[in-house]
Amino acid sequence: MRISVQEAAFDLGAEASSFASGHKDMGAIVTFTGVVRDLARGDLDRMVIEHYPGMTEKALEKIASEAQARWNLGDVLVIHRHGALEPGDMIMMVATAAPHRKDAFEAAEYLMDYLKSRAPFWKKEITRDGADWVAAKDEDEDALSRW
Amino acid sequence: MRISVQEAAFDLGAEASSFASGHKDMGAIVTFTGVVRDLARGDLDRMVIEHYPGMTEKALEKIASEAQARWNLGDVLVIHRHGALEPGDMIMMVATAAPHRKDAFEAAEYLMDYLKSRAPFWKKEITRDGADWVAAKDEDEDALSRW
Amino acid sequence: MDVLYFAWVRERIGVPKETVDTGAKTVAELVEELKAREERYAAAFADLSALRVAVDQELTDFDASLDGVREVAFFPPMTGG
Amino acid sequence: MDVLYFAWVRERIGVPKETVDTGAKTVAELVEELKAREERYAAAFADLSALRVAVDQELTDFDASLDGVREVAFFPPMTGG
Repeated sequence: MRISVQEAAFDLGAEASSFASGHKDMGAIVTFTGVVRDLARGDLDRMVIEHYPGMTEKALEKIASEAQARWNLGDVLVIHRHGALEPGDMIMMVATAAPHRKDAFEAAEYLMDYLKSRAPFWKKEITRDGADWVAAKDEDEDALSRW
Repeated sequence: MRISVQEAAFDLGAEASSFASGHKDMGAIVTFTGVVRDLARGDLDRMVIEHYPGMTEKALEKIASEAQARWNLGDVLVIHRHGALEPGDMIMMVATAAPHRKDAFEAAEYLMDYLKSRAPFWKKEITRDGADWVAAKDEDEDALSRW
Repeated sequence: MDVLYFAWVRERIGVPKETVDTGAKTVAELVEELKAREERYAAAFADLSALRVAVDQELTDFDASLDGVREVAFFPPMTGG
Repeated sequence: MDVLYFAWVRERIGVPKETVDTGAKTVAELVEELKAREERYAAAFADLSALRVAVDQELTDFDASLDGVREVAFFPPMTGG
């Protein structure tokens, strides 16, 4: 398991390759990558992600350990950035390796659902006209009831 | 949409990077990669994948188009190899890009479920003791009923 | 009409492809003709529930018409992914 | 005890962190003490349903005990991923 909370950009290709290599008994590798989307008005200047140093790492480790306890997984990777990002920048990624595809997919979805609402990150969107904290969505909270 | 049926190995990192880049309005990128697993006895020498040239491409395009019709997707990638592979080799990958994670995940799972049972590939496992065609699993056929 | 065989069906019949002159109106009739030919066909087609068929590169079933068809393929359930 | 604020809670209160001397036995009592201090706290804590709380870096609820606690953090619902 690797958890990284970082300001620097990450290289999806290099991370995916490195994660997938050397898992002979893992038939299935799933990756999810989150990318900063522009606003509907097309005027997003940047997104700033605040987090809670110390708690963030613990929360991500807990979520990843819970996934490993619930599914038959060979490995889990979570990378989440903080700081200022621009539209098109990658925010975060998770990867799961499992003997079977169902475990790899479900664990990746579980990681994402918990990351959204249970890891201490807060997004702020900055446009020419001002700055707004992104509101949590009911559907993200509701997604947890699936698990 | 890109569909590739090929004998040559592919580079997961390069494919994932290239797929993810240049999609400003796609917040979610999912990749699935299938890897040749060794047998329980640990004696798999190689896996040989036979396919039906002509029909394979058509079948994959149909599956990918159906996914694009059912979910809000920006892009779909399917790569599937044929020929001889060794344990640890990557067999295939799919990638989906969508504004929202639910679409990206569901479409990738749909692609995999249909690829398993509706694309004309057949796997043969070669060990020192002989060769066996891999039998289709009931659970793979059952997985289609979800959609 | 071209008839193609894949995986163990190909191995049992012994060829990947052959051209067949037939008056069969459906896939099922073609199967009966082939089975009557030689033991290797009878063996390959013994249990149709273990086989799948494509007509002009589209999956279909054994009732499918062969009217205007150029290519028929027989194979076991697919194991892609 | 250290009290931390994040996102708009931090902006409304005006500091990311402060050390608070308190006899509060629960998070709810601490909130009442802070609200009584100054308007900026009253504004930040006006609607507790819009807030989340962590005690020693674990998510919890407003009934949580502060016995032996070193760090309390207040913030809006999280928006990671």
